[in-house]
Amino acid sequence: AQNINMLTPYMSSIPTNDMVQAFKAEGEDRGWNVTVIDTRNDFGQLASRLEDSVNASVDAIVLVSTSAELVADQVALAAEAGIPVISLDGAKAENVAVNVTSNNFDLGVQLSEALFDALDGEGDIVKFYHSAHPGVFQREQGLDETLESYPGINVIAEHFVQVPGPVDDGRVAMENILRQYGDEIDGVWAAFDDPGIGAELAFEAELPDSQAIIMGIDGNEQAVDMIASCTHYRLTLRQDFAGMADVGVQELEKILAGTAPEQDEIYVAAVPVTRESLGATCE
Amino acid sequence: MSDADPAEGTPPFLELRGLKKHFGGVRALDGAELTLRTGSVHSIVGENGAGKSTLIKTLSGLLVPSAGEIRIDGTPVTIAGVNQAEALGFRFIHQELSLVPHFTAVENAFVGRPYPRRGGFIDWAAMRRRVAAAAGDIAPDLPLDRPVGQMTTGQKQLVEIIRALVGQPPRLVVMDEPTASLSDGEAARLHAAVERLSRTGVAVLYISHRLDEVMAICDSYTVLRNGCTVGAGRIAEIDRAGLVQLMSGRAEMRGQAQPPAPGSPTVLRLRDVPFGAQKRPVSFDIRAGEVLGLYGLVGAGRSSLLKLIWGARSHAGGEISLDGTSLRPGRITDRIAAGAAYVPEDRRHEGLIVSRSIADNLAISDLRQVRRAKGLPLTSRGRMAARAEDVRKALSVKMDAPWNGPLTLSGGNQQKLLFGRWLGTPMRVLILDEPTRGVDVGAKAEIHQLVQRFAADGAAVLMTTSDLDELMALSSRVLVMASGEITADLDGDALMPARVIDAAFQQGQRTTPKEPSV
Amino acid sequence: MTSFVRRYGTLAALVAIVIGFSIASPGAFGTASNLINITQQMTLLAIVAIGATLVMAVGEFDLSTAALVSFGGILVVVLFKAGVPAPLACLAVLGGAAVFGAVSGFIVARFEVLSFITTLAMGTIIGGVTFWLSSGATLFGDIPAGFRDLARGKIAGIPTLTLWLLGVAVLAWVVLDKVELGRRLYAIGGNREAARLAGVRIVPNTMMAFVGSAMLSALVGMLLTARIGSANPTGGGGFLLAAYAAVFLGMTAFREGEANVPGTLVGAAIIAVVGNGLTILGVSTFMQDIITGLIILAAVLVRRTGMEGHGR
Amino acid sequence: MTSFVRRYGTLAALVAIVIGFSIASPGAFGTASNLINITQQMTLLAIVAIGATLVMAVGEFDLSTAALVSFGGILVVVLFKAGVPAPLACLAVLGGAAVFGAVSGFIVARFEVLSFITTLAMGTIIGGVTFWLSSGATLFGDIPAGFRDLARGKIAGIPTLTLWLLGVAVLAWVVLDKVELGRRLYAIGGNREAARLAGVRIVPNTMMAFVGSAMLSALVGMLLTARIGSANPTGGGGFLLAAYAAVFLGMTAFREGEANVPGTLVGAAIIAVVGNGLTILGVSTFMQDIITGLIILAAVLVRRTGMEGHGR
Ligand SMILES: Nc1ncnc2c1ncn2[C@@H]1O[C@H](COP(=O)(O)OP(=O)(O)OP(=O)(O)O)[C@@H](O)[C@H]1O
Ligand SMILES: Nc1ncnc2c1ncn2[C@@H]1O[C@H](COP(=O)(O)OP(=O)(O)OP(=O)(O)O)[C@@H](O)[C@H]1O
Ligand SMILES: [Mg+2]
Ligand SMILES: [Mg+2]
Repeated sequence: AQNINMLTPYMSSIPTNDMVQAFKAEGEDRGWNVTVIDTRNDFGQLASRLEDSVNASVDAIVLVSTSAELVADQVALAAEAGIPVISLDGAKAENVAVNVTSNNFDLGVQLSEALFDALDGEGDIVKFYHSAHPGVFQREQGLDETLESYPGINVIAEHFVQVPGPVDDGRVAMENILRQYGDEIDGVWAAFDDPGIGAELAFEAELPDSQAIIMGIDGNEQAVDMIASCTHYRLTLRQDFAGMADVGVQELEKILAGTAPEQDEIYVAAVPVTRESLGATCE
Repeated sequence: MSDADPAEGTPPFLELRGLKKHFGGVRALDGAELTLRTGSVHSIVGENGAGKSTLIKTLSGLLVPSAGEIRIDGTPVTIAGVNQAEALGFRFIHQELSLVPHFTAVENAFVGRPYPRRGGFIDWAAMRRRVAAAAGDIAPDLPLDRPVGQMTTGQKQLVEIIRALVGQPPRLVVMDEPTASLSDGEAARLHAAVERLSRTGVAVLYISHRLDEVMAICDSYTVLRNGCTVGAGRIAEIDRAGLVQLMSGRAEMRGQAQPPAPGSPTVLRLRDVPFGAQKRPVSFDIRAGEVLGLYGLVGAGRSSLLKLIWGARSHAGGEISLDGTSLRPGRITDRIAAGAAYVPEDRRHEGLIVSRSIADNLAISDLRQVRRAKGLPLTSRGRMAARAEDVRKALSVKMDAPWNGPLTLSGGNQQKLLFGRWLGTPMRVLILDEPTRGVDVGAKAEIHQLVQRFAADGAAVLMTTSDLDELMALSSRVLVMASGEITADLDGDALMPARVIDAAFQQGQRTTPKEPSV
Repeated sequence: MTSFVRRYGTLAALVAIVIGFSIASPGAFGTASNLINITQQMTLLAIVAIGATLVMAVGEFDLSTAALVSFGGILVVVLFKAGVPAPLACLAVLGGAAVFGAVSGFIVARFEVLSFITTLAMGTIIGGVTFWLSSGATLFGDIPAGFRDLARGKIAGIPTLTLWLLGVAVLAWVVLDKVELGRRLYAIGGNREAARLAGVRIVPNTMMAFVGSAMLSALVGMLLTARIGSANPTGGGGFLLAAYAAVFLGMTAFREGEANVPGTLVGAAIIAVVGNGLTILGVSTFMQDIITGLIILAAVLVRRTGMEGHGR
Repeated sequence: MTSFVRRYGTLAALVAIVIGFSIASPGAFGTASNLINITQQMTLLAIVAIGATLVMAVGEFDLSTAALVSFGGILVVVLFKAGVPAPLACLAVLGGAAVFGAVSGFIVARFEVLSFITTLAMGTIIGGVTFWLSSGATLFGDIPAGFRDLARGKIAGIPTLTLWLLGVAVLAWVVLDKVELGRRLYAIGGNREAARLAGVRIVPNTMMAFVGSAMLSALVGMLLTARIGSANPTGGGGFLLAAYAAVFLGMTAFREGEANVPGTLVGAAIIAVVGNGLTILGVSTFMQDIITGLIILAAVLVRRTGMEGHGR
């Protein structure tokens, strides 16, 4: 059987976890034995674990939810040792055979346009972000670019989400922001669903009749549930993680069979989840 | 020796037979015997390391003897734990003060005891009442509601004693050097309390290195040497010299006060140094070769004043100068550089660094002495060992490897280490706070000789002691303090115990409601 | 004056901060509803801190606190998904936490291993167990509404969470200051050897403190899950240092050097108020950290300089 | 025998673990290249732990360690982006860290504020500064190759990182065990009041310890950046508890109850070996946590039970 090591620093985030589980299942159907290693937001550890995997001379390495650039040297080590490296939800990089992802920058733009259009291009929004995560940071850049073409939208408050504990942190922050701006707030832009969920909980507790709408990214179950139950939460962009895992497994299968992948980056489109798409009837 | 007992005929309440306790090679107890009758005040005397505390610990259930038996009312018992000893009516005042610093005297008195309750909750008022009752006898002016962490050593000792008297009426009260840090006035109150106890039929085991008080308040004695009983009997039938003979196998040496050579220069000079709660100005001089005694009751401020002179506490205004050069307030390093030395009151907490080796403890105050090479701040273990060896020789310290911890030594030898720390540099001023506390007569005499040696070599010595004999034996001049003020400066013919005591209480009366029975 | 500063420096700091913010933002911060809201926001931190107070009363640390919060949050959801009825699930979680606490306490007291390293190791183990329970994922769904109500809504105008805080605080205060157990814990913390000599049984009493702390941490984990409707395997991570900051602030507040419940509450309140006020004033997260840190330093320094010359 | 266990329990544990893994996986773990690789992987943790050892020698904690690692990593990249030449940038980072350390040390020694709370507050402040410098983002690019070489490649067959560890360890060992400064630090840690009365100047010596610890943390931050080619504003988070675990393991290793450099190295090695070995054996993360925790407990317990009856 072939030994595949999956490494990620963000196992506790839902998308990463879904992806890993999906890949593991798919992989094991193919008789691979897949070891999952999580380094809890610690890149020094990630580097060390990569080296260990190389020393253990596994048959392939899968990086999840992290840009290979952040551990370029260790990836290079793998390359020297002839161990193929692919990444899911990461970024194109040297020595990475293929990166299967949904483009985070595009996600940011897609989210921003959806939110701004829903507000008819006019309104004050609150921004929840976490620049420390490279992927999430690209979404933020997507927002910044989109803002330029929507002069009517302005960010009146923003909050750097604390990890761990993003939901409650988002909730506390939103409660306090509501104190200050209350009904002035028309929209909430959440770089990922967790703080968005926190924001929704804050609205429910503090300002249930606010007309503000919340949109986020990830297709987090709890967010979807909120959208379906007619709350302020209106949209979340679900990356097709199962899909990514599938593509990833197929690509890796080819690579293990000795055929190089066609292109070095494969985008899997994200699908917006809304009341409509869920068939929820509100009012 | 049964005829030696006060209550003739009554069966002994407590008997220890052939008690042995070995720690590795050390024979702390090696066949100790003891007979104690109810209502008797029985003294255990012996040199440092004789086994007194160890014997006590076997009674308190802290140590299980390796051999021998303990009989209570004639029936053998094994004391398994502290609580059992408590249940037997035994109360202990251990040598190492064991109090909870954050707790007040009241709280400390009840640690490990059943608390008075009201409606399931602790009844603080009742606690205080009981403690105040017990305190009234021996320390009416003790601040019961101050955390003991802020009390002086003497005050802490009183709290320990009160703790032993609170709660169920005791059958046996054991005191391991209870007056070590009490001045005579305080000790007198304690003695009164001890008498009251024995009259109520409580037996008292009394360990002390202060033979004068042993002779005064005890009716019988047991002498330990190297862990075994070398003598026992009635105090009435022996004198001080006899006890010393039994304890050490040699006669007691006692120092004699040497007045400084006429015309010897002033070394330490205090001028209008504000001190005490009222910041009263303190001024005095000490001349080369002079031993100046500083006497006072517990809490009089002696230690505080010494700390201030040593630079451990700062002061605003006034001047302290050494050999004419003035010392900056609160700068200990200035003092050391100028050739001053200090031996603190509380050996365990202010003196020794118990986690470090003997050699380290001796080197720490002047690491330059043990450098590999001049100018390089590199410490040489060889030189540290050599220095330890020098100290061992110079002060005849009983110790083996210099890399052992200081707590492996007996009290007297630990004290010598604190002197040894300052050897090797020319000594101008020597500040001693209770230099012989908890030290046996043998070691005490040696320490006295040391002090006189330093004085003879031209050092000015400033010493506090709560032991009048010691004060008289060593100091050619005495300052008496009472609640932060100097109330007398006595020398020559004026230097008499009566006048010293009198001056100690002069101020005291203002703060002390009740005139203690001296 | 100084004696006033000494005694109430930290409390004074809290009052000053509240007044300051009320002036800076009367409309938003200074409102009754916001102040009530703060008591709700500080609840989770404060309860963890009260647990830490128990352990610090015996002079030890419990670094497994954060792991236990995550553990409690995850385990309760796992049990729900397994169809265990809510009351039973909660008991099971508290029980599990109690076992972990007992083990830590036993090792610390019986073998005199430093609590710092013991609870560090226990925390790592508990973290592993939590990950194994959740296979590393954030858990959502199957959480009964009744359970969620433990942490939402109001009773008689007071947020439910605030009531939890009141309940726990009063309970802990009684335990530490009104009954014998508390005296024993403080005696051990103040001078373990003296307590032993006096016949206080070190092992069971120390275990009590750790069990209490562990159960409170797990309780917070469950309340957190009830509050946000999901559980994250590292959700408790943020609590550890903040909780101890609160306890230490509290130690400077009332009793010199002794961890105590009222003080801990003041400490937690300071941290919560600063966070709430600064967010309302729109101060960036980075600035908030800097200011929070400075305020903590200021609080303890004021207290200290108030004590200068009193030796210590 | 027991005395052997007492003295070398923790060291024995390390050897046993290494042998165990070598048997379990001779091909991968037991190879020279892997063992060398472990020394490289433990370097960062070990250097932080050595810094912690300095502070623990004076009997204090430094909880700002993690924040300082992140600070060092971020600041150096920020300086690079500002076009500052590498050597200057490194010096500036060390200088900045030294200032933070000096402040912590001064507050702890001069005002006798608990180091736990002082460094907690300083850590929060430093964290804020770091976020402000990086505006919260992970920084990469503009990192000179020369700088990156500080943490990659080999010299004479030994990984550069390992050489850093050797250098720092020897230096710290000399400072603590051979130089007067070390005697003073241990004296303060052993009995602060006695040391003071014996003429040891508490404030400057304590400050030295904190400055040393801060500079080593910042150094690690830079090495981490050099190693992975990017800097994360929370990149140091993982180091705090692990570093203290190493120090405490080390305290049980050689000198009873005294933090010491050789012991700290053993402690760090245990943590690194376990992580490396279990990954090679394909043990999943949560199992790794559980096993690591158990091993730490075992190490300290063996040591302790070895001491049973020896009182203390
Ligand atoms: N726990 C122990 N381990 C090893 N040796 C011990 C221990 N306790 C006491 N000793 C040794 O046993 C002997 C008796 O000690 P003990 O404390 O009983 O003497 P002491 O008569 O009380 O002396 P002092 O008058 O100084 O209090 C000493 O040599 C001491 O070093
Ligand atoms: N650390 C402290 N905190 C508060 N008060 C103190 C402290 N040390 C001493 N005092 C007070 O200062 C006064 C002088 O204490 P000091 O120890 O100097 O007296 P003393 O004559 O040396 O008594 P003792 O013989 O017990 O040492 C006492 O009233 C004592 O209560
Ligand atoms: Mg004794
Ligand atoms: Mg005194």
